[in-house]
Parts: sequence; C-alpha cells; structure tokens
Amino acid sequence: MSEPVYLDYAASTPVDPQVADAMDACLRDPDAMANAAATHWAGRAAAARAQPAREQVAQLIGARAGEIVWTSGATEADNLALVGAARFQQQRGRHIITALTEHPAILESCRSLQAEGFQVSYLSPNGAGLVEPESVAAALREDTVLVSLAHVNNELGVIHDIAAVGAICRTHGALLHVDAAQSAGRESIDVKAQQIDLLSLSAHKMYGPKGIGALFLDAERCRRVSPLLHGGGQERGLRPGTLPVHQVVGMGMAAELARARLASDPPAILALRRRLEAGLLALPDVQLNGSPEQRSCHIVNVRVGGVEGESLRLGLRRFALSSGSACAAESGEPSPVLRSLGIADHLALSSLRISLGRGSTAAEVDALVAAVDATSQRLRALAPA
Amino acid sequence: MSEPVYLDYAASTPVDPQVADAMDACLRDPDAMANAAATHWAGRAAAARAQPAREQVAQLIGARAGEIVWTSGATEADNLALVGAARFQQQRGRHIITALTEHPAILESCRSLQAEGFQVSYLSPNGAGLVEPESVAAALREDTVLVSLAHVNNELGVIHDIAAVGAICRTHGALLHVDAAQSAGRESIDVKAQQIDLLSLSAHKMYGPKGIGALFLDAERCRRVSPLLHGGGQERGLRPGTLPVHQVVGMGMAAELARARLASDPPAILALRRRLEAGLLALPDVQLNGSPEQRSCHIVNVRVGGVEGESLRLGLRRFALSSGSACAAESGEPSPVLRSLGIADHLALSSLRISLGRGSTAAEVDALVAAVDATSQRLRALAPA
Amino acid sequence: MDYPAAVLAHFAAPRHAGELPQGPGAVFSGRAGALAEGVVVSFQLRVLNDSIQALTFRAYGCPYTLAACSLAAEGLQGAPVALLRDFTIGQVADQLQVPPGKRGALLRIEDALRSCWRAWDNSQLSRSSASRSDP
Amino acid sequence: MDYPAAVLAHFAAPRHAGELPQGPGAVFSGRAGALAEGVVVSFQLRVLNDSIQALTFRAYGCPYTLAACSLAAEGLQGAPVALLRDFTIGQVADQLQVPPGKRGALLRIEDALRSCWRAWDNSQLSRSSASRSDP
Ligand SMILES: Cc1ncc(COP(=O)(O)O)c(C=O)c1O
Ligand SMILES: Cc1ncc(COP(=O)(O)O)c(C=O)c1O
Repeated sequence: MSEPVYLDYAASTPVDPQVADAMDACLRDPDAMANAAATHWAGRAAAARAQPAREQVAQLIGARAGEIVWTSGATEADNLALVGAARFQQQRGRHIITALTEHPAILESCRSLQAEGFQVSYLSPNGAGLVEPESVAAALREDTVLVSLAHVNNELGVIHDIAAVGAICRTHGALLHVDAAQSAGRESIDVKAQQIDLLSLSAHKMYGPKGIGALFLDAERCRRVSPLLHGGGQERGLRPGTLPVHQVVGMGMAAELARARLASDPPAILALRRRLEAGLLALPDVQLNGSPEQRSCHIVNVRVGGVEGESLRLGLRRFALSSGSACAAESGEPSPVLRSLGIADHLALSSLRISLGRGSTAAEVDALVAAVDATSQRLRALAPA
Repeated sequence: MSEPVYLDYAASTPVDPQVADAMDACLRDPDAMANAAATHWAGRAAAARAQPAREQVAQLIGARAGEIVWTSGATEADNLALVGAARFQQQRGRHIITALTEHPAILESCRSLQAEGFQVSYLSPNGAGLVEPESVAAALREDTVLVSLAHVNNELGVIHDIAAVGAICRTHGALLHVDAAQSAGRESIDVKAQQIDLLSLSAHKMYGPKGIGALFLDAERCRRVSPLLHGGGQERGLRPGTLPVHQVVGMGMAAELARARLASDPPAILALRRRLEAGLLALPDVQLNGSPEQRSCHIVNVRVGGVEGESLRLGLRRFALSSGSACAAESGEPSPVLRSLGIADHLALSSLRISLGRGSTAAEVDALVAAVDATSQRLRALAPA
Repeated sequence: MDYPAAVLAHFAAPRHAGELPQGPGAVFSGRAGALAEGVVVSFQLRVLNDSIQALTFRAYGCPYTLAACSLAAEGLQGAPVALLRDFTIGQVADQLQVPPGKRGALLRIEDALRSCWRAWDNSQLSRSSASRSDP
Repeated sequence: MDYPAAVLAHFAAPRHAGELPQGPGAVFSGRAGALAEGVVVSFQLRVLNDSIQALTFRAYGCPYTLAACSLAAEGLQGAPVALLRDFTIGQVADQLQVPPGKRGALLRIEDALRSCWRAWDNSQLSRSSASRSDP
C-alpha cells in the first residue's frame, strides 16, 4: 500500500505540536502534579496551572470560565447535558426534541431517557440533511424541556441554523443543547448570541488530546444539571474526579490555537474541500449527500453509484476515511443518518465520508479523486449489466 | 516558605518520566492519532498502539486483557461498578453492603442508588479502622447482590483482608467490588486468588497520568454491567467515547513499572514510614489513627492533641499534606472516616494524613517531624490551660 | 477490515471476469441476487461435449464475493456441466477464510451457477424432445 | 487556605500572648468557648485607674482567631475597662479580612472580653458595696 493518506479529521485530529509541548511540560512539572482540589501549596499550584484552560475554552465559544465543566470528552458532555438536564428539569416536563441525524452519544442518551419515562421526538431532516428551525418549532410541546441539535453534523458536515433554533427555544422556554464537537474551531460560535444553554466540546476534534471535553452550562439559564457521576464534589458537584491537569491544559491550548486560526484555517480547508467536491462530482454516478451550501469546511459525503461499498473501500484502503460515524467498528449496516435522508441502503453503503484538516493537501485530494475514479471504474466493469 | 515538601502521594503522584516519555511519543505519533474504533489503517494502528496497555494493566492485578474497561479514573470506575452492577443485578436483589470509611465515589454512588430504591448497609469499622470479614458475613442478606470494600483505605492506609471477604461473598453469591486505587502498585493484587469480581484502578495514584482509570470485570462472574454513559458502543458497549490512546499508553506503562518495582518500592517506602511513625509518635500527645500493623506502606494518619487543626496545618504549610480525602476543597468538617472510628471532632480536625512516595526522603520525613513538634509546642503554649 | 491474502489477490486481479472468450460450443448464462441485497452475481459458460469449456463471471458484491466468484470460476474450467446442479460454495469459502457473517452472500454464487445449469439442462431437454418430434 | 498577610503576621508573631507582665493594679480574667467548638479564648488584664494597663490572651483556635486576639489585645492596651462591655470584634475582623464563615468563632473573643469586664465590674460593685457596708 503506497503512502497512506489520512482523510478522517472528523473522527480525530492529530495533536498540534504546541499542544503536545504544553502537555508534556505539564506532565513533568512538579507544580502540576498535585490534586487541584487540595488546599495545600501543591494543590493550589496545580489549580493555577489548570485555570487558564477554562478561560481559553470559554473564549472560543463566547462563554465565561465559570460556565465550563470538564468531562472526559464530547460523549460524556452529551450524556451529562441530556440526561443531566432532563432529570433536573423533569418537574417542568418530560418531553425532549432531537434529530434522527444526531451522534450516537445523543441518540443513545435519549433512548436511555425514554426507558426512564421521558418522551423524545426524533425530527427527520429534509432532503439536504438539515433539520429546519420550523420543524423544531412545530415539535415543541408544553412539556418540552430540552432541544438537542448538533451545530455541524458529523457525517454530512451540514450546518444547522442554531441561532434560529435558539430564538425559538428561548421564546418557548425550553433549554437548547448544541453538540459542537465538529464545529468548534471551524465555525464561529457565540453561545450568548446564538442563545445556546448547553454546549458540548471535544478536544481531539480540534487538534487537542483525546479523553478530554467540556460542557458549557449557561450561568443564568442552566446553572445545575443532575450529575451522572458521584464522588468528591469537583466541578461544582457536577463532575467528580481528580482534575486531569495536563489534559485540561492541552484542551485549553487547542482552543486558543483554534481561535487564533479561525480566520485562516477554515478558508484554507474550504478551498481544498471545493477542489475535492469538484473532482468527485465530475466522476460518473457520484452524488453529494447533504446540502451543498450549508456545510462545514471539512466534511464531504458522497455516494458512489454502481459499486458495492465494502469493495469500494477496499479499493481505497490507503485512504483513511469513514463510511459513517467512525465511533464503533463498521457494522455493515447502512448509516442511519443517510437512511433518514431517504437514501437507498445500497447507496448509503457505498457512501464515503471524507474529512479534511490542517494536514491535508491538494495532492492528497487529487489522489483520492483519482483512486475513486479508478476503483469505481474497475468495480463497475466487473459488475453485471 | 523554605523548600516545599510534597507528602500527599495518596492524593496524587508525579508522572514517572518513562510514562511521560511514552505519552509524549504517543501524542506526536501520526500512527496513534486516529479513532481506534475506525476500521481503516489509521484506526487499526491506533488500536494496536493501545492494545498492550490493556495487557499491562491486567497483569498488575492477575486479570486478562479482555477483562479491563477503560474509564476516566477511579471515580468513574467506582460509579460504573456500583451503579452499573447494582442496576444490572437488580432482578436478583436490591441490597448492597459497603463501609462508612469508603471514598466519596463509593459512598455517593450508594446514596444515588438509595434514591433509586436500593438498600445499602454501611458497615462501621472497628477501632482500628478495619471492617472485619465477619461483619460483612453478618450483614449479608438473601437479596444482597454487591459488596464494595476498598483494599487500602485512602485516609487511614489500613489494609482490608480482601481474600477473606472474597471467600465470604463467593460462598453467598454476591459480587465483590474492590477499590484498589490506593493499593495498586503497593500491595500485590490477584483478582482470581482474592476472588474479586470488580476492581477499580486509577493511573495517577501509581505514577501515571490523571484522567484515566480502569475497571476490571471478571469474565466469568460479571461480564456485563449497565453502562452509565451511552454512545458509540466502545469498550464492549460498557463505556463509549473515543479511546484516549496516549492516556491508556501512560496507564499501561505506569502499571508495568509498578509491577516491576513491587518488590523494591514498597519496602523502601515502608522504611520511611516507620521512621516517620517513630518520630511522630515520640512527640507529646500524638496518636496514630487506624491499625498500626495492617497498614499500607505509604500512609500515616495521626491526631495531634491540644492544637487546633487549621492552625496546625498553617504551621506546617510548607508540607503538602491532607487532613482527609483531598477530593474536594477542605470543608472544615471533621473527616467522616475518623468520626466513624469514634474519634472526637476536634481531634479529627487536628489529624494529619501524611503519605509517602517514590520521591520521599528521610530528610523530608525528619523535617516534618521537627515541624510538627515545633508547631504543636508553639500552639500549645498559646492555648489556655 | 483485514482480508486474507488470497482474498486480496483475487480482488486485485480476479480471474475469468467479464466477457466470455470466443470459441466453439453453446453459451448459457445465469444470474442471482439484487442490489438491495448488496450482491448480484452472473455467470456465462460455453459448453462443448457436456463440459465447461470456459466460464466467466460478473459480480457486484463485497471483496469475499468477488474473490469467491474468481476462485469458483477458476475451479470450474473444464468441469462437466452437470456438476453445477449441486455445486456448493463451502469449499471455496473455506479456502478464502470467509467469516460466517459474509457467507450468506456467497449462496448467490451457487444460485447463479445452478441457473446456468438449468439453462443448459433445458436446452438438453428441448434438443432431445426436438429430435424426438422431428425424426 | 490563603490567608491575608496581616493574619499570617499575627499568626507568626502574636502580640500580647501568654503571661501578663508584673505591675501595679488588679488582675481580672475571662474565658469563653470550648474544644468541641474549635475555639477557646482567654484574656487576662491588669487594671489601674479604670484603664487597661496590660492585656494578654491565650487561644486555641484557627489562624483568624489567633490573629484577631492578637490585634484586639494590641488595640485595647491603655483603653478604659468600661469599653470591654460593648466591645465588638467587627472592626478587627474587617481589618484582618476574616471571611464570613470564620466570623462566628470570633464572637468568643467578645464573650471572653465581656467576661473580663464583668469580673472587673463585679469587683467595683463589691468594693463600692464594701465601702458602703464598711463606712
Ligand atoms: C458530533 C459528535 N459528538 C460527539 C462525539 C464524541 O466525542 P468524544 O470522542 O470526545 O466522546 C463525536 C465524535 O466521535 C462527534 O462527532
Ligand atoms: C480509594 C480511592 N478511590 C477513588 C479515588 C478517585 O480517583 P480518581 O481521581 O482517579 O477519580 C481516590 C482518589 O481520589 C481514592 O483514593
């Protein structure tokens, strides 16, 4: 297999060298070794090391440092937001709204809430993969306490109009949770302007370390949720466990770099994405999944007609790309997200999610286009008429 | 404040340089960057990087690699063990046994289970701080499904006779969970010989990184528990979220080093502890809390009579030590653990938990003894007769 | 997604794929499967003296399916046509280490080959009935 | 556990702690608090011409309590004894930036000083009643 090419930045990104430097320094620094909750000099030193990170993450999304709760990733942040807020709000109502296109961390949290007696409306996207604000408005009920919608969908890359949904939720009184794992550092986010009450982040989607994430909780609208984990009372009682100082420092640095590069990175990646789209869509029987316009800079999802998906991926195996959310091992099942767009199973199975990042190059993009062309031609030639 | 001295190794340990090296290499290695659940080359490379760690952790406790589930720390492992096993077993019974001396991660998990309708027996320790196997046997009921007991208590350092408790639980049919956060790398652990069904570990208590831990689940006795987090199905569906490869590699390396040093580290630390105990107990009105014999190498807990606790700690402030579990900021409340031993509140408040580690020296120990002597003399001279 | 070497080799260079080469004898074909199943397989064979003079396949399917078609086609060159009636893919699947979850799709290979045999068998019947009715 | 500099200074070198120095005048003392409360405070004072000639304290308590005793003792040197009746610790507490949660313990300082005053006041009464009953 000649030079492998990584095109799965939506699944995970490499750690920025500056982030790695900061983390490494922290791992070796005696002043960062203690339990940050301890009141002695060592504990206070560790807490001081971690403190700027809360600020850095808050700034990326227009929040205040005190509104950030550290978690082990976006999966935990999503769970804490949904299960925690739903349980905490249940006197007010037990109805939740989300979309069929959401990440498993959202959908499975909702299923577990259904088992507790909550009702969940799963909205269908339109043909472009977007949940329209009007359909959120139409689904709101008197007992709706929470709406959860991804900012950028992880499979399609489509961008939801969060500000519009935020305004609708604010008028109604329901809380709005936004999974911003894919959009942070790619789209600008302002939780106050967009009227977001809870927001999930993951460091490893923005060139930070795996195993650390954050949940934003609006100080006025959503000070408390029911914790999922119980213990020593850290993170205002919302999330116990010894603070992983190096992880938090890494995420803070990643957030700061992402903010600094928000004006330069996304346009550069967008240019590559356009090149990739132009190349792919010029091939016979290749179609875009999801909206062509309302789409993040880094994700392309296409269906390749006339070829079987697994053979297509084997033909492309020097490219690391995904056929759906790369969360668990590919199951051979068609992506529920593509299904919810009305795409036939065999075309869902021969769809490719290609995601670009800081390391991507035009040469890589061109190589992929050429390989899709060659592989699909070869497989189509093999196929019965 | 002249040279600060760290004596809080039970709260957290510095990261071993070899562990930091392994983690740093991993953070910078393109082959470790991907989502380990992805089936492409990059995903498989990341999974391959992480795999030995499961083996390394398993070996430290006499388990098999397939019996290890990664968590964000011992807090999450404790929660998953207690809440997960209790919910999964609840058809068989809804009674749980634990001890008043357990870590908040255990006690608060039990409180949350009580809110779900489970019944919990909180056993009192004897005067030496130990829960006797006979009192576990006496508390077992027909509907007892789970017993949870720390191997080494984090405040007192006392060691429970886990094998004896294991035999009792096995005969009865209840599952045994052991919090081994303090004992791993200090006491030898063999989950099969000790008949442990679930066991919690934390990397940062054994010279590994913060923010990563593991739960052992015996393959025969306890294949499944109800997950606390919902998402992409990683870790056999028991714990979703992108695998934090560098964290896992760090914990694996820490476990391997701990195992390699099991014959040399604990005796060296024990010698220091004896020196410390001899020094402290020779001072007027200083008494040991907890059993003098059945005690881990690294923890000493003493009460200093005739002095107020907060002033004592201020007098000792160049020493990082703890007055209880350092989990959350010192509350000013007497330690519930010391209270459960029948120690008066003012003496619980003037108790010190001193914990030693690989970096500790005889000079540090002697300096602490001298400082306790000087401070307590000075404060006693100030106190009314 | 790590395939056995033999599967990769057949996938990279399938044998007896595509058009049947020119030659003497009668041509029969068979097809099975559907897009919605994720597998469509077709075979063509040229028969001379009741034996398979040449056999080719076309397939839309996973790498195991493609490799199994290739290996099966290889093995059936020169075989008596009658063999196709009870041909089973098990041995080919074993040779290619096809995992259990993937074996279902391979049954379509048996179906397509049986359908080839049926076409041939029908032609035998009609020829013999033709010779009977046209003495 | 980060204390204001003034608290640290008084903690390190408390003023007017311990034994009352020798001198003319009558000695009075007062005490308040209990071990179980985490605070025990005692004051001794020597009075000449109804004013505090010297005042010392002893205390078992948190650093704020010790510093407040020290600062209060400092401030009361030379003051009229009568002042102790309504002495409040608020100003001392403000000066030392004592956090709200720690102010409760400081009330024992007021109690102990009031108890000193009461002892002195009682002695005045008995003296005047003595003088009355013993003309
Ligand atoms: C939209 C979205 N939410 C949540 C997650 C989960 O993130 P993490 O791996 O940090 O748990 C991901 C990535 O897998 C994602 O793309
Ligand atoms: C016995 C025990 N259990 C659990 C924990 C929690 O560990 P972690 O910080 O990894 O969540 C600790 C340490 O705080 C501990 O000492």
